[in-house]
Amino acid sequence: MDLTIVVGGAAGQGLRSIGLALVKAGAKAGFHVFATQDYMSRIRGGHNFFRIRFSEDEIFTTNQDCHLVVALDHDSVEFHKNDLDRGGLILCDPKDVQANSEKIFYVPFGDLAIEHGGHKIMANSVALGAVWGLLGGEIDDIYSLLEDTWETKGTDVVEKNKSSALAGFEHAIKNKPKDFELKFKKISTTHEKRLVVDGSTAIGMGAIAAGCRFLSAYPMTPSTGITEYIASHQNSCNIIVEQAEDEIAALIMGIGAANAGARSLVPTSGGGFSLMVEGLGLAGITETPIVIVNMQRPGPATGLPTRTEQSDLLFAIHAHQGEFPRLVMAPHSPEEAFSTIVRAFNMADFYQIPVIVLGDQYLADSLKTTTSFDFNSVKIDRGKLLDEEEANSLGGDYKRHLLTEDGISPRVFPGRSRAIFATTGDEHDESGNIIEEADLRIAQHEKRLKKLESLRQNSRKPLEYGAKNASIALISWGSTYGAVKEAVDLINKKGSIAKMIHFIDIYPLNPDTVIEAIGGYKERIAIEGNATAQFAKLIKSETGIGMTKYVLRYDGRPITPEYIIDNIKEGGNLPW
Amino acid sequence: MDLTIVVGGAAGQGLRSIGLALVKAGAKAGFHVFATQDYMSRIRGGHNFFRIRFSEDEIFTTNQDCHLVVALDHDSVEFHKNDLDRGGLILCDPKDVQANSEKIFYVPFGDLAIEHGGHKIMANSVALGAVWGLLGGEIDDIYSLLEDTWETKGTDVVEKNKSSALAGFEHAIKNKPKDFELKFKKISTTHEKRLVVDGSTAIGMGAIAAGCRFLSAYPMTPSTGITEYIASHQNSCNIIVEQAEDEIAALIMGIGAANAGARSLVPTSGGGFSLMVEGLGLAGITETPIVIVNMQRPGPATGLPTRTEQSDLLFAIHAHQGEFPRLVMAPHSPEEAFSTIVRAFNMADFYQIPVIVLGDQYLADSLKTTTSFDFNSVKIDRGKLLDEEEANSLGGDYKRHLLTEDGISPRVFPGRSRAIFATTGDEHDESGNIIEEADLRIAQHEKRLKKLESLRQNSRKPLEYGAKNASIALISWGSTYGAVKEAVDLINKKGSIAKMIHFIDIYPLNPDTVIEAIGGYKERIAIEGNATAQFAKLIKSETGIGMTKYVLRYDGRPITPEYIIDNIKEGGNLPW
Amino acid sequence: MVTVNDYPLSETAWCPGCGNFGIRLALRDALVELGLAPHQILLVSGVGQAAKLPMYMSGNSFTGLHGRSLPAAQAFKLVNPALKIFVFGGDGDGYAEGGNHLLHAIRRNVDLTYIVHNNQVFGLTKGQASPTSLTGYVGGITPQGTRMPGFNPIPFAISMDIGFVARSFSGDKDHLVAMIKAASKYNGFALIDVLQPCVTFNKVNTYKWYKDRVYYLPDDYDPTDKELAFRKSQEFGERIPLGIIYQSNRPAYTTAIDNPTDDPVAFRPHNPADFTFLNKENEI
Amino acid sequence: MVTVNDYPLSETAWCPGCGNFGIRLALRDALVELGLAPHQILLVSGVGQAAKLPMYMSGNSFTGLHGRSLPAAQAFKLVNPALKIFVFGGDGDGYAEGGNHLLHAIRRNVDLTYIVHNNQVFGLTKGQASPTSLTGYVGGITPQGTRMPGFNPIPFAISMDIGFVARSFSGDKDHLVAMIKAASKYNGFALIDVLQPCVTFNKVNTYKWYKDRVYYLPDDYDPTDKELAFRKSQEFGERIPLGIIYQSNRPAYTTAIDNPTDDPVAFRPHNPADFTFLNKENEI
Ligand SMILES: Cc1ncc(C[n+]2csc(CCOP(=O)(O)OP(=O)(O)O)c2C)c(N)n1
Ligand SMILES: Cc1ncc(C[n+]2csc(CCOP(=O)(O)OP(=O)(O)O)c2C)c(N)n1
Ligand code: SF4
Ligand code: SF4
Ligand SMILES: [Mg+2]
Ligand SMILES: [Mg+2]
Repeated sequence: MDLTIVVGGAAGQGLRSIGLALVKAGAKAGFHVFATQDYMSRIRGGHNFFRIRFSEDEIFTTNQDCHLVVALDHDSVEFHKNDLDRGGLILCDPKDVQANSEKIFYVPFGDLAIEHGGHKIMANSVALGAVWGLLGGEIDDIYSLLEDTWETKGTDVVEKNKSSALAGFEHAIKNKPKDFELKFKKISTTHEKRLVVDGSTAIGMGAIAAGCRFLSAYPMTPSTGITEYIASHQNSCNIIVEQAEDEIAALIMGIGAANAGARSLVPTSGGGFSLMVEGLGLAGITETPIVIVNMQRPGPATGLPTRTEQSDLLFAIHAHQGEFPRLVMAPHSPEEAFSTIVRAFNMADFYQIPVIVLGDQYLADSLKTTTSFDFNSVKIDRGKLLDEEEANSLGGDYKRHLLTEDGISPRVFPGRSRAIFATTGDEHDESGNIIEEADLRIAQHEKRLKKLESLRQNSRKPLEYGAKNASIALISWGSTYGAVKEAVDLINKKGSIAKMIHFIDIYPLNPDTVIEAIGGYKERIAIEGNATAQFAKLIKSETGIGMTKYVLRYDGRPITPEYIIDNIKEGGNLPW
Repeated sequence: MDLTIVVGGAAGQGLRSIGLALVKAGAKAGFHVFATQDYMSRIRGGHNFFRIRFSEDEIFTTNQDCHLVVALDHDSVEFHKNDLDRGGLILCDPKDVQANSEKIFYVPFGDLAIEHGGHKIMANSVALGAVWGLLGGEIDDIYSLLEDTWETKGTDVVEKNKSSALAGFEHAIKNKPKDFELKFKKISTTHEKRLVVDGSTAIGMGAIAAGCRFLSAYPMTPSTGITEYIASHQNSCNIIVEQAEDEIAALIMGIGAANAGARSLVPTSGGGFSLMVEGLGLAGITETPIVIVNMQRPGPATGLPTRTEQSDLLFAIHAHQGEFPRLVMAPHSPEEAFSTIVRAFNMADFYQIPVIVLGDQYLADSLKTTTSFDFNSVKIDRGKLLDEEEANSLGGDYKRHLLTEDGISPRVFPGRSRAIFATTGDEHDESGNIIEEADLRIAQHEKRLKKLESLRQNSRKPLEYGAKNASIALISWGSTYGAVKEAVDLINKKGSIAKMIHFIDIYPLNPDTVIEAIGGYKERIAIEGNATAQFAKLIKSETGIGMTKYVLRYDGRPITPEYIIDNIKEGGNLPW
Repeated sequence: MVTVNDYPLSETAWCPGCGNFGIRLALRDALVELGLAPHQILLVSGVGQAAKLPMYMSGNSFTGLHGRSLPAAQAFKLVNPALKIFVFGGDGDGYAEGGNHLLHAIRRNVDLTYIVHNNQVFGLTKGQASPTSLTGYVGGITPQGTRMPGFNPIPFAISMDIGFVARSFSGDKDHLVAMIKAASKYNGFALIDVLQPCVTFNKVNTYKWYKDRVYYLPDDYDPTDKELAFRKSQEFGERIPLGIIYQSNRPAYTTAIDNPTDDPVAFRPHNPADFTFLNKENEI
Repeated sequence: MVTVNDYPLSETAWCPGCGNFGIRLALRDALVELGLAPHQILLVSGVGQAAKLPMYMSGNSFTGLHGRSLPAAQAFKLVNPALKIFVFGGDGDGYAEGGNHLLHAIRRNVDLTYIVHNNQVFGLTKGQASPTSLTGYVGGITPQGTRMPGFNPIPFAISMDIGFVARSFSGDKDHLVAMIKAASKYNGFALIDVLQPCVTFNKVNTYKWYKDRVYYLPDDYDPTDKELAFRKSQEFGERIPLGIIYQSNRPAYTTAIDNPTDDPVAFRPHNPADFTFLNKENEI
């Protein structure tokens, strides 16, 4: 069973509620669910949609299938009717949509809502019931979902929603076309509790688990979800959340808070990250541990604000004048995002460096079912800290940038002991005084860069998936994971020749591991959500190994398994 | 004849005047002169120095020799006494400096000044004369120089300076140690007029030649010289110079002016460039021709503000979210800077892209003798412009981002015709309306990126110098040119095995040309003023070809021929 | 003659009922009354709902980055003083991200009309508090309400002796037309802070909220009296005055070089050979 | 007890005679009189001659980027309210590059003392005009003189109802000590604009120029009278008033969470397992 429902409509028509309800209903029915959101940069009108995929197996990607469309307006019919798989249907209210197609299945959402729920607002529940009826689902899943959702509003609201859903459910069963064949097979749910989360929420939860104590941000799509999630939990989770006047201030605030002793998180998107470039280097030279999350969207400039892309990779690696160590990671799913953020905080503290986590709109907004996050096994490593006694005994002799074997100096937090903390964005000596002498400069510069080598050694190996003795490697990073994985499956159905090699730790790469992982294939295909194959360039600059083919996407839409299959064509060089 | 004089002292002691006078005197005597300035980030005190090299051949670099030191304070003696070549001397005033060394040659600068010039302020001329006397130069060169310098102050001032110089000159001849052997051989000057200019001035002159009409900047060492040069010529050269409130404004102003129709220049240094990153992408997506000059200094952050480094290369190439075409160039001498800036403006207009010129403190502040700049042969290419008639006939149908074969759309300037100009930092259609459709996005994105391929094809080949059938390639870019050239000579003295391959056009590289240029050598040695061999990384990412050795410098001081020779050691990989 | 037909209104992505529609209409009428044709004007904006206005109007336009409209607009004007420039943006664009540029644009006093669509909220990013949101305003990042006072741009502008500053309301087209015309006629930097209901996100500062509070400055109000203006400008509570609050008529900024409208520096012919004289200064 | 011996004066890179020396001395004396030891304070600064001050003093210090001292300082204070924070920078640092942060720091009102060394010039970069340079000031980028009015931070601050704003003069240590102490005692954001001669570059606004003009606000001056303060604050010509010009005593900014001095949020113990409850919200 692998089934996709699209809910389409204008911004402001409440399609998010229907979408979310369907996701949860699918989860209740025991499926693995994956749902993406496609929305325009406007608040009302336009055409937005939710794509919800139910599967018996765990899935990490949307795909190109489309079995049912819930169309809230006429545009949605037009937009999606050609995507429909054979046998699929478009559900709509005859009062909203007049379309001429045998695929249309009318359900009077509004009228049934008024009749059974007392108000048009219940139309969402009617639609939900109708979908369930069509697919042969169990109304109990819907009931349980509606109870969860409306519990706090009182039993009357719950009951009205239930009646409405039942009306839609029964309408669908009664009227569904004879030849409609799609069918549910409810999966017996495991006892383990599961979650439905999107990437933004998972990142927020990860940051809280990691002991984040300060977040500063200026709103920017698609990173705002992270900020708002944490803001709404600031009291229960001991996090100070500050809305900054601009992104420059946001990062500098984070750097201040981090030097004061608080684990600090700064979420943003590419344009905001651009404004943070100067601050990034300040974190670099002051050896400040800080986590920046850049949720990518298509650039340059304002670009396509609500869409997805993977085009900030080389920028994230090279942002800022001069040279200093940093770590760049790119998780690909909510569960991976949760643990990546924890690791980001630990690595930031261990190495006393800025860590950049690259997500994107696709990761931020895609909902996925997952097992509950395991807060118990989260380990906190705050790195080299002097305890109060050690710090007091040093007093004015404490050296923030002490030269050490591994390049890492013990930290103190100003005002927490008698140790005197001093650092600066100028080149400095061990004590944090501004210097200009060549030898002192070299010593501190090498101290910092030394960490790069250690970071390289500790770089996580890529994930591998697919055929044992494959000759084709699909090389990917970040949010394309699920699509690449399924593409590998599709290829291997016709002969076991393909393997996914997927990177989470992006920079610094360990050339030896990379060569080991990708060196042995006849075909190396870069799969990236950008136009210039940025990760492929990075690999080549580190290993000399080039790709033989490229599957790139840069129209702001996520890469799907089918997109990969369709685009694996001949051709070595990039067109530019 | 290859002779180096160091003038050392505290900031504020007027060592720049003496240094400049010596440079000009050397030029008057017919030598090729190259002079560097080493100064601290402070206004008074500390230790600064001027290194002036006279040579019979044209030179593009400082080196490690030191034949005479003019020490204005005690520190200067300490700093430079060990650098002195055998037979060298330290000139100083016994009232300023009491040192115990047989290398000291006392000249009572102050007393002679008071006696012969009537005021201590004439001490500079005494020093000048003394140096000339020691070296066996002709006093006429000094006289002619003093006449040029003080002409506007009246004959009395000129005469007093002359008498002072003569006093120093005669004192030196009379008292110079018997065994002092250094000697001048005045070169018969050619009839061609020559200039003494530093990189900043040359860039400024180039911009004026190119028809720059707008400059906006926020002061930042070492880029301020360019801004101040142009500011002081704004009236005679028709250039509006605006001091912006910050670097963000500086670049955005430049973008505004450029879209209005003015050739625009934005000089800055790394930290300021960091703040311009967001604006850079705005130029990218709006296809705005603009020239940004980034005069590099050691980073990260404030780093070493008054020193030199080549560490913004990969940053300049990858700055900003998303992807768009740009051109990065790095001239290495005043004469090359003059023509590079002209080319930068022409390329910016031709491709309608931002062009980044990478200089550094070494280029900015080093003075060099050169033939006069040839303004007559400067060619202006403003690219595709509609004339008023064409523009008027289009009116509201004019499309700023018209799709064309070569990706370049004809420009109009708002308000200069009846054509309506519209552009935006959002993704747009041909007319400059915000769009979100995948196909329109792809069309504009590919239109822009197409230029990258053309830029690649037009990328200038590297300069080559050295032995014909060399087995060792020294690969360099930017301001290290002169040092690498002389290092090649030094190597080839012992056997013709080395060649310099020096790049001015840095990005985008043409892989074919690069492979052709560097592919055939047994040893490939990267020579760079940074710690991570950034240009070597770029070459590897474009061609797969790695280096076999690295000579890197990152202490803020310029690379010299001797530094290269001393550091060519075994070892393939970088330490980080 | 310029007529409303020169300014057809195109479809927008704004919410039905949004205060931005009123600003657009007023702008159109003001432009027509000023006799300015689309090719004579330049509309500059940043990013936000307000900043989309140039997309929905005729006329030359440059829609740049969030918060960065003013530096671009000033430079356009400096190099081509013949352009009539109007700048648009939201309260987030102008007073948060763009604060430093506003400060210095007021000081610089380049001849522009800057219209801030002040809906006291970040509209396009879905309802976070903006600098002008009043204390306690609940937005996505401030679920317990903002803890800062709302920024009032008028005393701010007066404190720097702005040449012209007015407040208007998108719900009163005639008033807004009058303000735009007056601002445009002032030769210098003119700021109009326009109260603009965001019907989707700002449920506090609604049409009614504004209507209940706004009043017109009386005819005998003297906008050149700075202290009076400073006092008046601080009213932003139970009562909110509309009109030209302060007018110092400071002379407009000009560059250090003569740059007349009919011979802008940017368009003077250029012959590189003319600059050979520069060699002289550095000759030996 | 804290004594001057806790604050030895180290060698500086300032020019002999620079006004910065006076500020350093006054700061030292104020800290001693306030009984603050070096480990209790945090000196935050940007980049410039003024911003080097923390290098030449004892005490915790964070010397960041040009123009970016305030966001760092505010965050330090928010996560560890026990720190006594003093922020330093030049007029370029604070009023040019850092203008937006100052604007919003005044609104936010985090408890800090911000001392601007106002020498009306960019010192470290060798004499370009700064925002506070008066019209006509000749600097490297403005060889024909700046064409903007000098920025006056005091009315600017008052216009946003700052909690505390004073003007002092580096040539009068006692006055400056008194101002620093008063600013430090005010629980909120306090700005002191200190007139500081740059003997090397600013040949207009010299010691004498300032001495000829400054005078002390009389004892009966009421700094809580906003309109009076606004009027006084604009004097910057023949006469320049020194003292606390305006004091609104607005309550200091605090975060939305309880964050007492003795139990700062930043240092509370953390056990990841305590947050398992977050799963609940997203469970099915
Ligand atoms: C550098 C940058 N930061 C953030 C954003 C996201 N952003 C777009 S519009 C906006 C604020 C919108 O508020 P306002 O300026 O008041 O305009 P409104 O939508 O309310 O008219 C923000 C934060 C951006 N585009 N660029
Ligand atoms: C982003 C950035 N831009 C520019 C500079 C160069 N810079 C250093 S200090 C300074 C201005 C100095 O003036 P001010 O802040 O008034 O301090 P002062 O030296 O006069 O005390 C500038 C422009 C910098 N360090 N960083
Ligand atoms: S969100 Fe608010 S400001 Fe934006 S269009 Fe809708 S009503 Fe207008
Ligand atoms: S340049 Fe001016 S501000 Fe800087 S140290 Fe010298 S006198 Fe002081
Ligand atoms: Mg707004
Ligand atoms: Mg200053």
